Amino acid sequence: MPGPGMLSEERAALQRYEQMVFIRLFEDKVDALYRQGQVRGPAHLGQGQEAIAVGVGSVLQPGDYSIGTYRGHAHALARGTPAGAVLRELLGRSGGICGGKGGSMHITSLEHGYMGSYAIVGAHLPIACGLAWASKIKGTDQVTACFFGDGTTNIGAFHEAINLAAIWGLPVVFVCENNSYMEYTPISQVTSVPQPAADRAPAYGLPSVTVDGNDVDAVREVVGHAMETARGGGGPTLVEATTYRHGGHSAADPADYRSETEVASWKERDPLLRARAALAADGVSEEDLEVVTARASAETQQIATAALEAPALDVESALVGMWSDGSAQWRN
Amino acid sequence: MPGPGMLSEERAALQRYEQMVFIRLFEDKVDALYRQGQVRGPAHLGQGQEAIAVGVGSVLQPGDYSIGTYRGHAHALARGTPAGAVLRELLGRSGGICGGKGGSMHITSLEHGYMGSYAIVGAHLPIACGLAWASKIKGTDQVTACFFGDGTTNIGAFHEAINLAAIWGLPVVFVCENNSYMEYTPISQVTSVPQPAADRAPAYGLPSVTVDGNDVDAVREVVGHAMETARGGGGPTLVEATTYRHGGHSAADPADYRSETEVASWKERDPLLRARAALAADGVSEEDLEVVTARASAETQQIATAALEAPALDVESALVGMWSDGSAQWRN
Amino acid sequence: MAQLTYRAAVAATLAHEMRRDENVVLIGEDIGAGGVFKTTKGLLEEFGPTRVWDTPISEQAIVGAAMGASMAGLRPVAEIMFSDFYATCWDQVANEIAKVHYMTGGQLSCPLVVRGANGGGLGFGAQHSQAVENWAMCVPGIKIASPSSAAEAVGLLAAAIRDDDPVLVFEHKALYGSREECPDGEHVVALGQAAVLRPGSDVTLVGLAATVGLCRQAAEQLTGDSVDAEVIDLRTLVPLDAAGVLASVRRTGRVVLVEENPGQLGWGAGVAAILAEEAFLDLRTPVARVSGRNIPIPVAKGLEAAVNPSVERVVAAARSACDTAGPAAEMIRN
Amino acid sequence: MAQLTYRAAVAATLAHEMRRDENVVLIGEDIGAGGVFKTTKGLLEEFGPTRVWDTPISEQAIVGAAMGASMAGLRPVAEIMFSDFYATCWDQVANEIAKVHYMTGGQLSCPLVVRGANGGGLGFGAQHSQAVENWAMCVPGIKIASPSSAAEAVGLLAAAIRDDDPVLVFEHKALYGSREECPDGEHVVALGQAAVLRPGSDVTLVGLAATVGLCRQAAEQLTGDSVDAEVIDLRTLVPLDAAGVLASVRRTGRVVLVEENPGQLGWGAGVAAILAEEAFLDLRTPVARVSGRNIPIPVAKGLEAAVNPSVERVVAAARSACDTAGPAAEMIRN
Ligand SMILES: Cc1ncc(C[n+]2csc(CCOP(=O)(O)OP(=O)(O)O)c2C)c(N)n1
Ligand SMILES: Cc1ncc(C[n+]2csc(CCOP(=O)(O)OP(=O)(O)O)c2C)c(N)n1
Ligand SMILES: [Mg+2]
Ligand SMILES: [Mg+2]
Repeated sequence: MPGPGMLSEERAALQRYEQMVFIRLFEDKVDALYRQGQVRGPAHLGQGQEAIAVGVGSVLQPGDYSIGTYRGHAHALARGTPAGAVLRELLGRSGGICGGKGGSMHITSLEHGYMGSYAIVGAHLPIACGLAWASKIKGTDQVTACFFGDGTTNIGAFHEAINLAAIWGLPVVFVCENNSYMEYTPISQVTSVPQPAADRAPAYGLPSVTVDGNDVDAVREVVGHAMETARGGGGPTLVEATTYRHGGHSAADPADYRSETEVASWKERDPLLRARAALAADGVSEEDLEVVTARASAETQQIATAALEAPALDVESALVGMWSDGSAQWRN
Repeated sequence: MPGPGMLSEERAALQRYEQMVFIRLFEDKVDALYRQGQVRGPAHLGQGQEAIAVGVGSVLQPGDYSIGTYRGHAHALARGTPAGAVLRELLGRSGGICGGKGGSMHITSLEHGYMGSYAIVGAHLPIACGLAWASKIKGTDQVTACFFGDGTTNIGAFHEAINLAAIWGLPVVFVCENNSYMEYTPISQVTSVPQPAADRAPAYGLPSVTVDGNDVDAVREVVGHAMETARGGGGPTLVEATTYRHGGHSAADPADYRSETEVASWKERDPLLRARAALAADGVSEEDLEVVTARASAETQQIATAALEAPALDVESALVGMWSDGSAQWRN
Repeated sequence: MAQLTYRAAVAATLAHEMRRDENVVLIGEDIGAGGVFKTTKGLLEEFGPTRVWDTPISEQAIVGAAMGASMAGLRPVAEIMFSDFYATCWDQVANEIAKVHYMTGGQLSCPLVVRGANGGGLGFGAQHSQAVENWAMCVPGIKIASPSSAAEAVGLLAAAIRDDDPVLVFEHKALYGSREECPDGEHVVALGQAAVLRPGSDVTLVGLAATVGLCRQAAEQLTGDSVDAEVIDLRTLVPLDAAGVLASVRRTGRVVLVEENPGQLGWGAGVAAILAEEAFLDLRTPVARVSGRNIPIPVAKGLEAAVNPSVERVVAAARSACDTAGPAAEMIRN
Repeated sequence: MAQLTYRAAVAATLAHEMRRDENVVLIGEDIGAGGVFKTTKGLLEEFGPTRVWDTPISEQAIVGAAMGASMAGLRPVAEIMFSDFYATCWDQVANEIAKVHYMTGGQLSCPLVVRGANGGGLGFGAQHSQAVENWAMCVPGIKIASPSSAAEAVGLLAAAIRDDDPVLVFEHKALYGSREECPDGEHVVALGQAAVLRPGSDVTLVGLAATVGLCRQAAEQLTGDSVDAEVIDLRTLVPLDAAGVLASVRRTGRVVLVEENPGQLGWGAGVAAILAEEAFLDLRTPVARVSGRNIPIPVAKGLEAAVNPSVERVVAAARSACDTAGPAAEMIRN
């Protein structure tokens, strides 16, 4: 916990930093476990992109919805989803957040308003509209935040969803995490405008909004503003946040289609370094910052140890849970 | 035939007028036959929109491709597709251009470069990209013209196709016929920008291009220019042509969701009246104009009579022709 | 009791359910104007634009929005105008809606309905005439209903809306004009219960939606041959009343499955496979199927009729199964 | 002869066909970099960007462009990275490509191939593990091939590319690493001919793609029970070598159909239905199917194994069919 002498905004900033550090270490741990053959299926990690998940998460209220992709660990964690349950899901141990049925690509925590990770590019944008549409019909002031990548801006579902959100004035904030790549292909090679999301916003009557996605404070500000607009009935915003993934598309990808200098230049802009520097400039002590890192590291270690010791899943559980009554009977 | 004393451009203009008149009378005839129960399935007619089909058709070269929708009679006829074969198709008589298998919504004439009418909204825009992609790969100077409606701009396939055409610089001209309505719903009610196509062009790095779709000369000029760009390797253009359908969405639709004044105001802007006035202003005599109308009328009548007398289809033909070898065997 | 057309039965049921439960909302193209098949007539007028939502031509957005809203507690009923258009939003249906409850370990649920016009017979051509309930049956996680009459449209649609799982309702466009007495007030037909519409002892004819009528007509004609046919209306494919069909077939020993799906892979194959596995000893003759031909659907009248199942083909199949003096004779063992 | 992995066999065949016919062009996501499954490795380098086209994430545009180009005389091979993604372009496949030749009265043709990774077993979860060849089999007008080994991948893909009709090739992602001697030079396996991989007299095991391996292993195990199983690799679903399966089943009198499709409606049901209609007199025991469970596919290892077909389930089904002393005894009539 940040020291008691701090101002509350300073404390909150330090907490955000701690969350980013924790997410980084969590992903590093997943990567390591993947390399040990402990993680089944693909694992799409988000090192380098933490400022977006945490910045957006910090302006969401309890009761708000968020929804994301296969690269979704950070987005789930940033809503407060228990990291142990996420890791157990990845390892296929009991206590996994989706019972071992979803795995890395489908992390979900209804309890924390994280309405799922979806693995078909673009598919969840219409779903996000539906969440926001429900809030509008019910007259609540809930907002939905929808995360997706640059590559997603070229699929049809993107277009249909943004148009629908715009005409209905839905309370949804679309957050494009532009990390410059779809899988292996540079986004610039396959997109007809330089800014895949922001340059498309006017096609839906929306303003172009961009933000430095490696600056957690900037993300907070820009997305926070968009959320207040949405909450106040002002309709959707499409935000393009520029960032970079430090690793490959998934843990299995060596990413040798990128130059070392490109990677190095982005690592200089690491969102964690940026946040740390900003906190230091605001007078947070090195010691406080180290405490945060140490705590996150210990927590990650503890979670991993516990997860690896968790019992195996009950294999029979595979055969139930298709219908909402818990069964899976399709015939008599 | 326009009189021999005319200048060749004047003759061509009169020919275009004759084509528009013929298409109008053809559609009127289809409407009448529909009301008599002679046309099976839906018939989506294009009265009021003739200037676009004819204007575009007049700047396409033999060997170029065009492709359109269920509202495609005009587009097929404007390429020279024999009207008799089209009408027989609608009536389900022998000699139909698709053997009675396609009907009104799938009129096609490979021989005339009219690569089909498609009945799922948006589906043919990617196909149009493919036609143009083939021309690009083969290095021919063929251009593809792709017709679609305002309502089509909100479906995913539109977005994917225009982006692909733009990034690959494909020789395709997308022609949006904005007639203000999807089926019964005003396009303005469901679209996030006022000009559904033109206002989206910048989202693909393309300029906004609009044209008065009831002015055949304007369509010729604007689309002709776009085609030369495409032919010269300058890539695609997205053109929005404003127009209006005089009748309902299909022959079965009384279209009572539109006000009489709205319909009347558009009928004043009838593309046939406009073309006729322009020709008269250019010195074409009333007599020459009447000859054109009379000839088109007689031809329509003759075609209808012949079609109604054509023999019935061989019912067994339904069960062949699924594979390119003419067969339909799926198992041994 | 009121005489209703099938299309009016749909509209009346939507209205009934919307009155009953304010979470029921409608979404679709041109539904405010009553819908192209007039199945939502009067609903915008009664319930207003916060319950009846006209959309752009954006099937992925329509079905995806229905999914999201259902996850947030509403009970949306989405219209896909022609069921062929499921192809434009198949990802939302097959990969998202069908799987999200299971793959989130039961956290999220989708109590939604998608409904629309299915099937052929009206000359709408290859892209507007398909019976595509077989597409849905390929995908575990969605329920499938397809009413054969106005009263069934009432009962099955009501059940679908009240169900806590996603249900696709395939209305048959050739039946929209058919008319029948429909119960007033509550009428809910439990999903997963086939109906025996005509008891019989010689052969079981199994139909769904429009093919139920073919079965009934065939049964009438077969009485002339002294063949007593039992007619079963399957009503839903998922849940499937396999037990109901098996019980009938065990009694009659003969079966003709009558589907509009292409025989290549339709629900008839699914039911035939179950019979081949579980009623093998009880069958007196081979399983017979009358299916849509394995070919796209043409427009011209005679051509379309040649592709779709017909009463004649059902009668012939049933006769061949029952005719102990005919060519099927040597195939009958018990 | 060269030892090739299944994935290398795909790449080698694409290269071979591209050398043979300059009209063969490739289109897909990340294929220039070799593809996520390395099935297009080296092709951009050899053939350059006018033959190998990297696309945005736009499945409708990919498959639609392939269709249009094929109508204009090219022979495009489109990659759909995971076959589950067919759902995002199903309209192009099911409503356009499958129908355009027929509905234009034969004017337009689509000599194209769409290929990609299909099936489960690697923990990719509900949206990346499906065997969806059943979706395609629901739609007349497309051919369907699914190779079970590297050499078959060569032969079937070559045949698919040379075919004048649209062919979907379902490569099984769990087989990509499998290795086998592949013929050098020309090797084309005619579409529509099943292969008898192991002759046997007691029971016919029919598989496709990865389930062929299950059938082979099961056949080995069954020798321990003195059961002599015949193993048939179906290879293609459309055209279907029904005659080949019927001939085998007429000989053995027993059959186990082993599919990764959900049993609710998969190719196994399609084949079972044909057997129930046409081999009724020859079957000594009921048709048996081992199918994917009717449930989405989970990620965790033991869970996924419980959903997919297994050698154990095949062996048990075959034993039960053959075990005249066991519970199936009373079902055997001939
Ligand atoms: C419809 C569809 N096509 C392709 C894929 C395979 N795929 C998974 S992630 C991905 C790249 C997505 O890029 P982007 O949207 O930029 O997100 P990022 O991975 O960079 O976070 C692709 C092509 C998919 N999952 N769904
Ligand atoms: C994917 C899909 N959704 C819905 C329809 C039904 N439908 C046919 S035409 C049409 C309206 C199309 O409007 P627009 O593109 O403006 O063309 P117009 O009919 O005005 O020429 C609709 C909704 C369809 N054919 N395909
Ligand atoms: Mg990206
Ligand atoms: Mg329109």
